[in-house]
Amino acid sequence: MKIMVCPLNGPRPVAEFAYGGEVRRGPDPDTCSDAEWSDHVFNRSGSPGLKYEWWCHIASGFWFVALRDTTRDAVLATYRADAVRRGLPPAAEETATADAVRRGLPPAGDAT
Amino acid sequence: MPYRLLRFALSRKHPEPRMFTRHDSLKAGYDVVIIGAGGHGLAAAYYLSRDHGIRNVAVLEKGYLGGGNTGRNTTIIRSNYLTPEGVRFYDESVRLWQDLAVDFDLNLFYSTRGHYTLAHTDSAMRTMRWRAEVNKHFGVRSEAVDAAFVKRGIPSIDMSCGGHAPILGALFHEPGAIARHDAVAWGYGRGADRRGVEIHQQTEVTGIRVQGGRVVGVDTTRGHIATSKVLCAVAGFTPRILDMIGLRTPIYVHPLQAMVSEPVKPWLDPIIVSGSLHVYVSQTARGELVMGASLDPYELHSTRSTLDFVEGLSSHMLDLFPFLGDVKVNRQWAGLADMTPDFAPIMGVTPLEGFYLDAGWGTWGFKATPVCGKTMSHTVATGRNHPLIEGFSLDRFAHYRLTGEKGAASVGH
Amino acid sequence: MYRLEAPAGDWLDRSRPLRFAFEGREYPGYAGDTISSALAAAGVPFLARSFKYHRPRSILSFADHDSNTLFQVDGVPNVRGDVTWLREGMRVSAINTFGGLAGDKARVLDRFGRLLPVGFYYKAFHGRRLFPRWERMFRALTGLGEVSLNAARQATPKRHGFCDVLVIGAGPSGLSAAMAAADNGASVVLVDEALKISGNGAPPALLAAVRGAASISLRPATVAAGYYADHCVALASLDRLTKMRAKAVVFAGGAIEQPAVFRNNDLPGVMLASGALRLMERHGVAPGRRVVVVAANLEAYEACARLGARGVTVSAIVEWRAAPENGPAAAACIARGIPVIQAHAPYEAIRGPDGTVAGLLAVPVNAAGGVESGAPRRIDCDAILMSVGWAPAAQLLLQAGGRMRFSEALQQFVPQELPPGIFAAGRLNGIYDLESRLGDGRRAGSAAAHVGFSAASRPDAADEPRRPTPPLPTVGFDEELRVGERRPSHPFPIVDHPDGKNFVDFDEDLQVKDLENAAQEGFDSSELLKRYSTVGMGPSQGKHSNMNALRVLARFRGVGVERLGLTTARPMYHPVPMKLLAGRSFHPERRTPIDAQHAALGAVWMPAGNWRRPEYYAVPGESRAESIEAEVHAVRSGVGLIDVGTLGKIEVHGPDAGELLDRVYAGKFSGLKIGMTRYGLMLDESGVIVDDGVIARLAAELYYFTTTTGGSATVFRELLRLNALWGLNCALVNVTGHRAAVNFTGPASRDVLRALTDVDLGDAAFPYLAVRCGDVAGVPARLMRVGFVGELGYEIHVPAGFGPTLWRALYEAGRPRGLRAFGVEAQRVLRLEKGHFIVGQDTDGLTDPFEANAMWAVAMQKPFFVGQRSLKILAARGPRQKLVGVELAETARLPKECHLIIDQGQIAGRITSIARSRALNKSIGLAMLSPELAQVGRDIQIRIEDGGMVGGRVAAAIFYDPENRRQKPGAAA
Amino acid sequence: MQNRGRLGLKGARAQEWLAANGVIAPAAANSWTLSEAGAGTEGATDALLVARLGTSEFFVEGAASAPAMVKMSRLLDSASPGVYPVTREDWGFELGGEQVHEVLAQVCDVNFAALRLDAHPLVMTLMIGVAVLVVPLGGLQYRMWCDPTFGPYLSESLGAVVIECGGSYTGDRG
Repeated sequence: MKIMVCPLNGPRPVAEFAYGGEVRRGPDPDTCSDAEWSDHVFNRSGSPGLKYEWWCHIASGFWFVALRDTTRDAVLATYRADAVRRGLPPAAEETATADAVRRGLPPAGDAT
Repeated sequence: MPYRLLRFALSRKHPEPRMFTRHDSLKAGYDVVIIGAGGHGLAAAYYLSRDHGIRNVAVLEKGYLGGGNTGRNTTIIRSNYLTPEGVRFYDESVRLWQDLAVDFDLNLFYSTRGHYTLAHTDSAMRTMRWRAEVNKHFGVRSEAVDAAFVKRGIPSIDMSCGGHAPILGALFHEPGAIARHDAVAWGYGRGADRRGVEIHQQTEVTGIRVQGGRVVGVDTTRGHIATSKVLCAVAGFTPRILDMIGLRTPIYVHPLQAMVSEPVKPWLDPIIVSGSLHVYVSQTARGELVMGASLDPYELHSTRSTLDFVEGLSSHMLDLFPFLGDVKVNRQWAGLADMTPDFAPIMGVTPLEGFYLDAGWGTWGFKATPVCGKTMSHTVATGRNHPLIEGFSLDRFAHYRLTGEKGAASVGH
Repeated sequence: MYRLEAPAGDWLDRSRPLRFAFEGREYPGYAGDTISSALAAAGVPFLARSFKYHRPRSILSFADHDSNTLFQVDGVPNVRGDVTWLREGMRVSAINTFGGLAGDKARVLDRFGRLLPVGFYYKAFHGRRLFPRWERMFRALTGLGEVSLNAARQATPKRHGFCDVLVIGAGPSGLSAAMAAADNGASVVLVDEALKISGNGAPPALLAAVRGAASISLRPATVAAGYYADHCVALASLDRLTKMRAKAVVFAGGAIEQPAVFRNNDLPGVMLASGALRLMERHGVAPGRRVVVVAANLEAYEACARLGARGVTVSAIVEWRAAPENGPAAAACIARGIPVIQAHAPYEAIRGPDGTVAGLLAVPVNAAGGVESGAPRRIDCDAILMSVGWAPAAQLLLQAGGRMRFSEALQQFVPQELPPGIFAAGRLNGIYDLESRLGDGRRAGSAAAHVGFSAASRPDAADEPRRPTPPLPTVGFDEELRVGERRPSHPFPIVDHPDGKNFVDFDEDLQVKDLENAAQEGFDSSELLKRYSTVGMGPSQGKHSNMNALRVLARFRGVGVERLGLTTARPMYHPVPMKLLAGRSFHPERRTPIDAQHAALGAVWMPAGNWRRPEYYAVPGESRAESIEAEVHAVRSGVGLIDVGTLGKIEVHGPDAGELLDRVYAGKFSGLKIGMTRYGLMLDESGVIVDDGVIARLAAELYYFTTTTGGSATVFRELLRLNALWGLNCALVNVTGHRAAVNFTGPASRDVLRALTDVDLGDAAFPYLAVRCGDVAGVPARLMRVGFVGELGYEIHVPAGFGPTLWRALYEAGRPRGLRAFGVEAQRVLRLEKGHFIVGQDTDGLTDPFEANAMWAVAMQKPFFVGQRSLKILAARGPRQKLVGVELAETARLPKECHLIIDQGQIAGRITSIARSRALNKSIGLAMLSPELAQVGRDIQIRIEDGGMVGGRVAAAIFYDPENRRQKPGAAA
Repeated sequence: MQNRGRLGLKGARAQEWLAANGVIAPAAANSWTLSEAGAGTEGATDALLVARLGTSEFFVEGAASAPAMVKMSRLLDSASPGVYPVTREDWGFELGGEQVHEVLAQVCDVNFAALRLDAHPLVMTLMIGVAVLVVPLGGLQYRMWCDPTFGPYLSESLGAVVIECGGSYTGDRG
């Protein structure tokens, strides 16, 4: 079975994880138009490619972010959840890799 | 033996003509370009040429004819939906299905077998009753039946499901049927081909040209085509096409897997679906058990197979039919499903003039093939949504007017 | 075929004779026989009928690679006779016959062959009225073995396995690969589908070394059934499935011998040479007394030598080629005086009186391989062995993402590009001579041993972003080295015949012209050809047919095979029984801490997710309805006790706890007074109601709240995600399973409870909706004064271990006041009388708070909460339905939940909950109704099953105690 | 393991709090130690097993009578800011013996045989569908815990596998 590497628990079969969908930043609800908001609520970027996604290791309740190529089902990098607040690099393999190498990963902060 | 088979015996040479003409090159332009030579695209081409007199049509297929979800689904046909728009739409489809073989002069093995959606909880039983009542209201033969009825209909089933999920009853849908999926694409393809439609396999669309807010052409791996009308019927690949014109939709893609057993002598007549156990199964005319389950749990654009799928499905199959332990799984495969937030398709006109959408088919597109051809050909020909698909238009999301099929969410494929 | 004298038959134990029955007749065999070998030895002329024409068939590959030898054995269908050990007393019969193998009535179909060309069934039988009749006939004719509907469920010990290097195939290359990997320090698992590992011509010393190696686990009778992501391979053995996770995989599955295609090449007695050798050397069964070998490669001559060694005479070799290799093997054959008829192709196998092969017609072929118009030569024989070519067993390699290309020199597909950690060796690699196969195995094995899991899977590497390792270079053998002098496969081992019956696919009874006709009809790509003709779709999945079918298609299209490409390879390699895939089938079940007490009280269970809950408690002499009514009555008149332990129970600690709740619930909780509770409504981003519960504030920085039973896991997980996303200073704890909870409710509840606790229950000290902590029956408890069922009541939460103590104490203390334990059904009636909706029953997947009349639980003025922005849009859109109360005048016919409300012939809504209320002495319900009808007092019509209409009236949703007096100070029995 | 007391705590200052109570928590995430802090009259058997779940959550198990356990459980309810008590009513098992890895291989997809025991790893994983906490004590001995409401299912299912593998099953030990 597909192996997913959890930043906390290490490599585990993907069945140990819950998929949380793509990491998405919505518009400011106070200032955006109804159209912008409904676009955020319902529309998705459904094409294959590199995507930041939420994943949760079920047994430990640990949420993290994986950069995954949804064409090959290949996980290119994983990040602790607070990386989302600190701003993830553009979802292109090179930048993601380079950037994460430079920063290293966010310090341990138990998401649970 | 029907006489028509004699011609095979009487002629030394095989008397059958090609079903599909091979076209060596694309024309400079077509009245309509249909992307995707699956059941839906070919059906639209068929009805465009037959009912609307539009024959200067190209169907573009990046792979081979019927090679997508048309050839990968588990061929279940039913109309036991939950919402009025859903029931009307699929009921029309079932009506069309029944005459299709004769229209095509091609045997589709359209076989009415009866369809049980098993209920293992009282809340599921409630949903079955809801669906049955809505179906009956529109004249569709469905009934919420009790456990005894199920046992009579499927004597071999383990009503306790191994003690894990006792069967309380079911939604019994008499018109539920299966068909030879590939033949549907071939029938529509041949019919369209004979009316002058060009089917181009191994021809991938690489871009869509837009000028002044309307479609003017299509770029392909075999050259450019001028056209003012494009129908996108590529379930599983829809977002890739929509990216070409920057049209955003709620569609996301998950794989749907299935498996088939070795042929065994027919013992299972009806189609069985269990939402709680995530199983649906029917036995084909070849004697194979065709089995499916729920969607893969995360987005993926590859048709790879997984082991946990066959493990889980086999386990649940044995809960229903414990005696199948020695029956062997012969093959597993997967298709890509366009999913939508309300489990209903996205069809009809779009904000881009001349661009028409037949998408969001989730896991239930096969049964809709004929009615999609009918309604989409009408929509493309007239430029206005066919009444039957009003409820499925893309703008329903912007207006928070989703369809209610969400309520019936289960693996009732 | 006949049994050779002892000692022939390496696997046989002639000291242990066995008896078994085939088609009702008894036969002898030996321990060490398989079903097929015993039948062959017994001289049974044919073993099966073919799928379509019901032609007699016998052994072809003797390797579980064809469907000629599927049997019904002791009630089990489609048993692979080639690879199933013979057992004493086995009852074996042929499958898919009508009236037995010999007298099979369906054999008449063979004569109608011309009427039944490829896809004939698409061309007829589809008259709308006629089809059902034809279909009945088809369904009778199709299928192979028969399922016995009374077979018992079998659980098997499925397991995970782990190794450094998995080697698939224990031939020369596989054995040397395993040895090399082990020598390089790898833990190795070596599997082979053969019942016994015999080395397939590998040096005995190598086999011995592998057997002796501590770090190699050698597993015979084990099929590598499928390759799955990240080097997980499904290994199917007789009794179990092993999910083997390897760091590297070496595919050494070798090549599958391919049949020559000529008229009647399916007659019993026509076999693959490799199969005949297996049959002879392992089981001491000679293919015949006058054997003809059809040759197009060196293996043919090696086969003759091995036949000779066991005293089987080869009466002629029909050599397809004009200029075969002159190897020592060929020389030996000539030396032994075997006539070699060169440049001749098999044209037709002649059927003898007993239906088996009696001779071969051979025709001369020209240099180009075309059939010359010379007179065919007849050679009498009782067996024809085909040795004309091979196809790689590449299915798993392809599943693993390997790419193959067609090698003209080899006339075989060979690996072109292999993914990381995947290796190929031996004949699969196009390498045929023994020394090179051993060398190739060593190369692959040591390379595999040096592959660790990629960084991707080292836990310590989790923090480094990972890139996929680039594919390894293609296999390090150049074409000529691969081939050497050998030409192992004939480029076109296919001979046309005007009368056909030259089979390409034995499973599906497909002849050359069937494939050509399919192509002519437009199915001229490999995938379309497969789908239309069904070539390769039978039980053997094209192991003998795909290659020749490609050649036929290539000739038809006038292109090279390389232009067509292979069809997609998918698991399973060999079919795998569902019992192995299912394993033990575990079904996780949850029990509340008080489960045993319910059982003791006669609980009738109902499933609730993976919990079980008492639907009601059966009391002798009471009907279900009476029991439920009595339970309801107890709550209304005295006191009742229900286990609510399945509710989700969550704690949130910390300075930002209130802020978190304000954001995830629609109501406002940061301002909630310590010691108070408040109802909470949870929405999704689109404003739809997804869950609800009661939130209690226990301390400034501690909230304790409940979720619905079904929602507990998902709600908790989503809160964890949001908390991680927002980075608030608070922590969530899921105590759902760690706390027991009951609702102790009814007018007498307070009086009874007083005796059990030192908590001041007075209205002033403990008002409605307050929460208190204290001991109850000596157990540290949290008490919440809630009114879900509309009576004075206390929800009491204690650590799980104390659940039973609490329950017993409350139960005993309450008995004098008429206490009854009540179940889910009674609770539904009670809350319905109170007009409380149940999320998921009275609401659906699209219901918003406007539609559910729940805006009182929404604090729109808050700066933010999930769903808030969408509610602003929904407010403008207006409700599409309204949740209303319904009262029914009539009591005779009670509609059911989800019966429809009909207005002017249209669906106007549905009943979501309904019950007869004894307290109110009428039938009441909730309904989702179109807004224009949703005014109190409005008459409605409800359609019930039989289509009849029942009248009702829209009512205020709160039926019982609308002023909530039961909760006011002083209210008590 | 009836006689065992269990407690849990989490929060930024949980580790300090343990230290203040004389309990040395493991330094690494997902690891465990035996702390002598609990050692009382009954000697080493009283040692506290201190597990670090993730980074800032802790799970402590020891003899219910161990002074440290008694003291901490009392103090925890009124713990200081940044220290949050976690109710632990887990169902506990011990699994051990020659066949232990065969049993584990049939119920879980973690390769326990390959764990580096010197690092005192703690494994949070799914076992036949249930979230479990597993501590390899070494010498083919494992201690594990799960949500008590899954306890009966998990112990009965494991028991069946154990017995089939030739072992013995001593019934519920929550």
